[in-house]
Amino acid sequence: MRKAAYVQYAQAVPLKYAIDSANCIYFQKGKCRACEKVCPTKAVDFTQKPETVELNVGSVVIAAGFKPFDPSRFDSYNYANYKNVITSMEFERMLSASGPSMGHVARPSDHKDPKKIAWFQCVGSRDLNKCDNPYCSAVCCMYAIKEAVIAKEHAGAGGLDCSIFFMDMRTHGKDFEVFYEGAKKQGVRFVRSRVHTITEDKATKDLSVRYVTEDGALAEETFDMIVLSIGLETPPETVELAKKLGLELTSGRFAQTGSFTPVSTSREGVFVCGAFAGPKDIPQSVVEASASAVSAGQALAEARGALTKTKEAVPETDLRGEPPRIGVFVCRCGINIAGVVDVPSVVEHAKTLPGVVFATDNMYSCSQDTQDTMAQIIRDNRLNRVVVAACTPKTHEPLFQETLINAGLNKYLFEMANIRNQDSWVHKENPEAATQKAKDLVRMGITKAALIEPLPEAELDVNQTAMVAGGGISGMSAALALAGQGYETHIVERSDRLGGQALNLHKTWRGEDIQAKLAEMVAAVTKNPKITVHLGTEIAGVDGFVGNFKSALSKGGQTTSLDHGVAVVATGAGELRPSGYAYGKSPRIVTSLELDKKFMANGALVTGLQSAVFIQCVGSREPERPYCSRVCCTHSIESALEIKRRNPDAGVYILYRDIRSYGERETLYRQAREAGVIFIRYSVDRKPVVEAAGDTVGVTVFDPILGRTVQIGADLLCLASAVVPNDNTALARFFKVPVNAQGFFVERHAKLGPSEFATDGVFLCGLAHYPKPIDESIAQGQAAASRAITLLARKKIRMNGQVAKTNPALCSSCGVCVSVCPYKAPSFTTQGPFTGKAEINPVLCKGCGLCVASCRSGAINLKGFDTNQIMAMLEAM
Amino acid sequence: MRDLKIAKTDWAKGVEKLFGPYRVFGPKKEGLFHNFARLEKGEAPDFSCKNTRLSAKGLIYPQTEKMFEYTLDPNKPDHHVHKEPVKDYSPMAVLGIRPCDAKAFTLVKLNFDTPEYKDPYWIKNYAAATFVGLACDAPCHACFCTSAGTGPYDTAGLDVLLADAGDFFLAKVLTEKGEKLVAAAGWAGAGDAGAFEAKAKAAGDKVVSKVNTAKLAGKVTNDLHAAPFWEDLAFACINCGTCTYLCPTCWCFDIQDEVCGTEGCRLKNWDSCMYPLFTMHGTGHNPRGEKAQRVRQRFMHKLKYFVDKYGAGIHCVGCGRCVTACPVNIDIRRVAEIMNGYEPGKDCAV
Amino acid sequence: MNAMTDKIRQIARRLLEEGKVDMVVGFRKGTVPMMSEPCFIKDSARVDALVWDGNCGINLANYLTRRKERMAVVAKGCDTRNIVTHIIENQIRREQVYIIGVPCQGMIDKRKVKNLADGEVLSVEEKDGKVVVTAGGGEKSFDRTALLQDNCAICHHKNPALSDELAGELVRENPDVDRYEDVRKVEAMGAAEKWKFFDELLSTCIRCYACRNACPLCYCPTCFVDESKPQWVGKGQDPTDTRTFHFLRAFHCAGRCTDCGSCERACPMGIPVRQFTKKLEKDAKELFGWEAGMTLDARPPLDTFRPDDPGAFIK
Amino acid sequence: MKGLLEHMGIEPGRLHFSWISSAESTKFVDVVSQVTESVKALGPAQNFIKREPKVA
Repeated sequence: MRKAAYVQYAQAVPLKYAIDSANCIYFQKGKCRACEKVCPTKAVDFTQKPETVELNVGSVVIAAGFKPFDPSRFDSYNYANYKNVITSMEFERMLSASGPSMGHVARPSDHKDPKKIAWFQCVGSRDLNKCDNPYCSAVCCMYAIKEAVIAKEHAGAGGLDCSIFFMDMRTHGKDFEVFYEGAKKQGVRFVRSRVHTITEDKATKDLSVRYVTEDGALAEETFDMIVLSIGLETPPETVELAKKLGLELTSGRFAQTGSFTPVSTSREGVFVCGAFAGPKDIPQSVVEASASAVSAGQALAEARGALTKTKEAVPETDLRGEPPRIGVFVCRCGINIAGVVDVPSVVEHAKTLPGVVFATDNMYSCSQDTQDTMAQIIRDNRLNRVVVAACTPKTHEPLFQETLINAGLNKYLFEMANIRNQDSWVHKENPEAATQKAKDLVRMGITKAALIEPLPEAELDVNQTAMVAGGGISGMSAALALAGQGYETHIVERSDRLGGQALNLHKTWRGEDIQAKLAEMVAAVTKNPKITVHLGTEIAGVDGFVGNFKSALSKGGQTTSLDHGVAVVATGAGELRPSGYAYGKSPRIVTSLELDKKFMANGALVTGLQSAVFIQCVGSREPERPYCSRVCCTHSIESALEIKRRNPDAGVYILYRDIRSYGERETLYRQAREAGVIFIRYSVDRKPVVEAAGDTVGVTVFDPILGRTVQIGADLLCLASAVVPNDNTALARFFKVPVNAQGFFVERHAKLGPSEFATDGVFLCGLAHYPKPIDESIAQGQAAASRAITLLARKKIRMNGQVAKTNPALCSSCGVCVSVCPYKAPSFTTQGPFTGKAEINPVLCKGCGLCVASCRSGAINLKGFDTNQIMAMLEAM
Repeated sequence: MRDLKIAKTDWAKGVEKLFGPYRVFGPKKEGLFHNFARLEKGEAPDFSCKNTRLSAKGLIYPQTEKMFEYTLDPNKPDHHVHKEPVKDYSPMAVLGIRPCDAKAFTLVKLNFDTPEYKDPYWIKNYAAATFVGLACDAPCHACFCTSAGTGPYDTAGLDVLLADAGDFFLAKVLTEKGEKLVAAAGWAGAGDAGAFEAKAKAAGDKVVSKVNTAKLAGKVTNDLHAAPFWEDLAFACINCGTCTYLCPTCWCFDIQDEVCGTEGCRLKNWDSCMYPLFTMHGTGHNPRGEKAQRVRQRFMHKLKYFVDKYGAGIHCVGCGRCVTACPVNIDIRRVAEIMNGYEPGKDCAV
Repeated sequence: MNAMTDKIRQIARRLLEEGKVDMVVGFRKGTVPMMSEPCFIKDSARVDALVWDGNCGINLANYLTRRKERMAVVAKGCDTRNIVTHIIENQIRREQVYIIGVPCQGMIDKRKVKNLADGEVLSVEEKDGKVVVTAGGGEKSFDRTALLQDNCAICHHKNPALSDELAGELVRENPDVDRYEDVRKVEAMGAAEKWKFFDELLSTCIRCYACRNACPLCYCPTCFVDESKPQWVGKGQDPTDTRTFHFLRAFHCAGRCTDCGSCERACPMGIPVRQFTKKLEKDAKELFGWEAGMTLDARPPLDTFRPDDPGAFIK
Repeated sequence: MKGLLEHMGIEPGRLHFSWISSAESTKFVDVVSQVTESVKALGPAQNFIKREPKVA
């Protein structure tokens, strides 16, 4: 039970308390209001009443999320009865540094350090017997591995035995497979078995489980703790909401969407994203969030800006000739800082320092009322430099800079000292040293602040044109989204046809006809007056930067130039040409895409098939390609079902390592089994053997359940071959974006920035990012467009003022800066008294500091990080 | 003034006795070259070199000298107090200084000990020193002391002058300080003034390098300043400080503060007119921004401004150090000849 | 009169008479033994002042910067490599210089001569691979090779890397010479031993900056040692500051040093200052396969970044 | 830089270079602890510390 006054979680931004009326004495019994009396900022207002607000909107986005599955109804796991059986969510809280046990893992029954923990997968997922959740929750395998690894690392030398009991290990996300392999190396044990019952030792509270090992033997093992890897489900309120809105739901009670309209519900104008559109992890949720935003916005494009209020700009104060008047605000951050650091003494220390004319502490510096107060203080005391000692500039600097702007100061007259993340959080056990460190950090900040200067920001027109590299499904959906919002868009496609890999595909897992849908999409693209398609064209070079790119397009030896403000990279991937499994030795051995072509052509091979074998993970999850290709399991199952549909008596075998039919694709897997498709698992060190003999293909595989080798004579062998990225090195160089070891592009942030690059103005979607099915490719295409539009909509962008600047008097014209700069920002002055000396174009400069470091003559400074400022900070230390 | 004769055995014994009443300095080989160094008891000054690489200037006027120090650390009792560093001004005996270097001190004194301005550090050090000179019987080929107002047996600036005469030294005790030192060493044997003079005459004749400087005083300063030969004379110069640092008469210094945390001090360092920063203004303007201007300044100062200001001859004692050590062979003798012979309008051979 | 001097004068005369250049930068005879003075000639009537001998060790690339004239320069192997570096680093324009390339037999180390001579050196004559030294104590003859500067003895780029005209026949290079015996010796020492080695090396340094100023690579308008805000390094005689100066100077020369020996030649205290720069010269060779000043087409390795740069030090 | 410092007699282990991305917190901790250990093992630096300017 939480306290009546609570914060959602320790790092919530903004970090604000709320009152839980269910636990509040005042709300329950009508008396108390103690909090109102003690609150120093008078933030508690008991007169607030629930209000109904009516909004008139053009589109609706539903991001209702999920509810963790409640396992208490499972008798066999005794979650409700045994203290040491906990859910993964509870374990997650235990691991959290700000959680109830401060990151320490302890057994709930006796608070002892556990020595042996087991995770049970698929609790409330892939289960129609004990619950009504037929789907795979898609995230539990990965989070269980993560929890096991972190717990193991946390336990350190003491040692912790971690076992994960699973059916199929589903690490189909980007870089997940590598993590899985790493966990095995770190000693996490993976047991392929579904456990049925847990029994508790009444005395020790240890937990005993009985399970069947892979070779069929019965085993019994005791654990200190058991973590139930609970699944995701749509809460009844959301189901209720969906009903109210008239939205169709899937069998798993998720919003019904289409593969080609991945964020559109059955009702026009209502969009969906996140786990309500099917269980999924963070990156995919973020992708859908962006995609739903752009889809929702499409209908509203014409109304854009109609309801926005223009903020009144406060004129900037001219500080020339004024000595520094520094204001210092030391944040208590509730108890986050004040609980460790003696904040008043830090304030007192600040007051003694030169240049400081005002110093105070704030309960929460980031709260809106404090912001207003700060602006007032700045004006009243004519402060011209502001130091905030609080948390990290990464999250809060923009906020405080905004306050400066509101107070009429240039936003760069600001310096932040991180006395929370880098002090109170890490020196909890030593408050005295932490206070001393806070003083040091504040003093350094003040010393630097005295030397900082207002910086101008270069303003730049954004060319409101987009270029999309790649005319596949994701590229086209990005282009359609961009054009739908009214932006001129150019698709550059290397081949002479739009469609990309989708041209090779037969049906989606939902059974949609891909070619028909693709044709609609191509027609929509070609018809759209805002979209120009450049077929048979390659990108030969890219110049410029966000807002003003200039790309050289080469077509048939002729090069033209395209000016654009943003670029979306959707260059796709291809299918690995398998080596081994007798591929190429018989026309009956084909890859997944080749099989789809045959389906589409209704060729001789696929009519009258008596037996077919699929081999999964051909080239994927191998040392040279240590990733899961994500699409192949579902694809093979769909193809197997297609064969069954054409001939229900055909013998169809899928030889797999783990079936990864994540999310609601699991239902397809079930259908296949019901239809009689035979699934035989093989292990990576005992791969099936293929022999192409005459008109049939012989496949030999060891069946671990039967415990013996099985020989299958097949009319068709389909190899589920890996998705391999195209050679992206040239494009990566043109846009200065990274490519990972496997050749896929590396996004800005694996979780929070999946559809954009760290390079401003360049976005990413589709197979070039990672293997993914059509619905996810389209969603990401829309997401990339959505991110791009946030830039295009601005018309003008302001460049960071913290750029490098040369002092021509010190410059020796050696040209090192010109040669090292990755952004071509430095050049030699061609006129005036400093002809021949280097100068830096502030628009091109990213403030990376490379030139500053490489200048032998010390002629370059990074504004905001001037040598004198850094030296002053060092001196103050 | 009196003459002494000191047997080399007595010399060594006498030097031994000086340790105690005096801090003893003398030539000592360090690396490739001899330089003046503080000697430990038992160490004898090494008279085998023609002259030290660096002049004896640094004994009285160190390359780096602390002027004051302070601490801002509130935990120290003397914080925020401007403190004079503790220095040793006890008597020092400088053995084996050549007459040119001793003469140089008399020129430097014109700057550091004037009625208006007194440099306390220099004056105290100078007052502490007793100079025992060693006359030059074999002057170097680059030496031109006789053209620079001194000579291999010049006594200016010295307290005692020794002349090597094989098994013994002939000596002249020149001052009160000299008497004290001789007494402390216990040297007493009667000398031979005649023999001393004869050696002096012979040595003077051995100085083969002659430079004409007589007409410098009569030149018009602005003519020399505007003379066309400077670019040529300065061309080879790389603006290092070798000539000024090796010179016994160069006296320019630079004041620098060094701070480390709460501790700080002010230092007086040798400076050189050859350095671009020598005359750099706070505004960034440099009146002597060009190499030729700096080279001209050095020679004009030594050979014209000084001559005019003090009437004490040129600001040079002809020790020849800059001539031999200059990495690019800028030769003050050649410059002096050119300046001395310069007539505006007439072509001058450079 | 040697043939090289003769040829240099001829070329200089021709260039000046034809008006191809405004001045010729070369050496003239010095006023003391073993000294040749860098000089310029603008008048063809005066070309006979030019000489070439074993005392022209100062790197003339140093004299070409910040000048407006069209210049011809007499340049030996290392000088030309520094001219190349100057062109790359925008200190001179290629079309501004006419390089009279001198295939070089190495420069004479005056300190070696002084050490071997009997008394004060009065004159030194070079003839047919021999050097005749007349000193106070009499005349001695030496093999020229025994008197070479250390850097010349291990030189493997004696011939010009870039020239417009040669003043003599190309000489045989010695590509197999072991250039880094001394560096390896230091590398093999323990940390304390290394520290002591350099401490002793620097004990006589007077911070006159002759090494820096003789170096063609040092052309910054304000050197870091002269900078007072921030004061990167103390200006006094503190050994830490002296060491900082020497090693930072060396670092600024990393990948650019041609081991021309000008610094060492200029040092009035006879400190083997090449010991600082040579380690980095060796590293540039071993890590990047780079020798400074051999081509106009590439910048020194530390001026550029390539993803495949060696990064063994990053762990 | 590392090479030169070590060449002049600074003990190896006092200067360390690592590529650590902002996501590699574990590596950061490992590297910092490792460097701290190696520096502690070397003890306080004796060289390249300016104590008092050598002055007269």
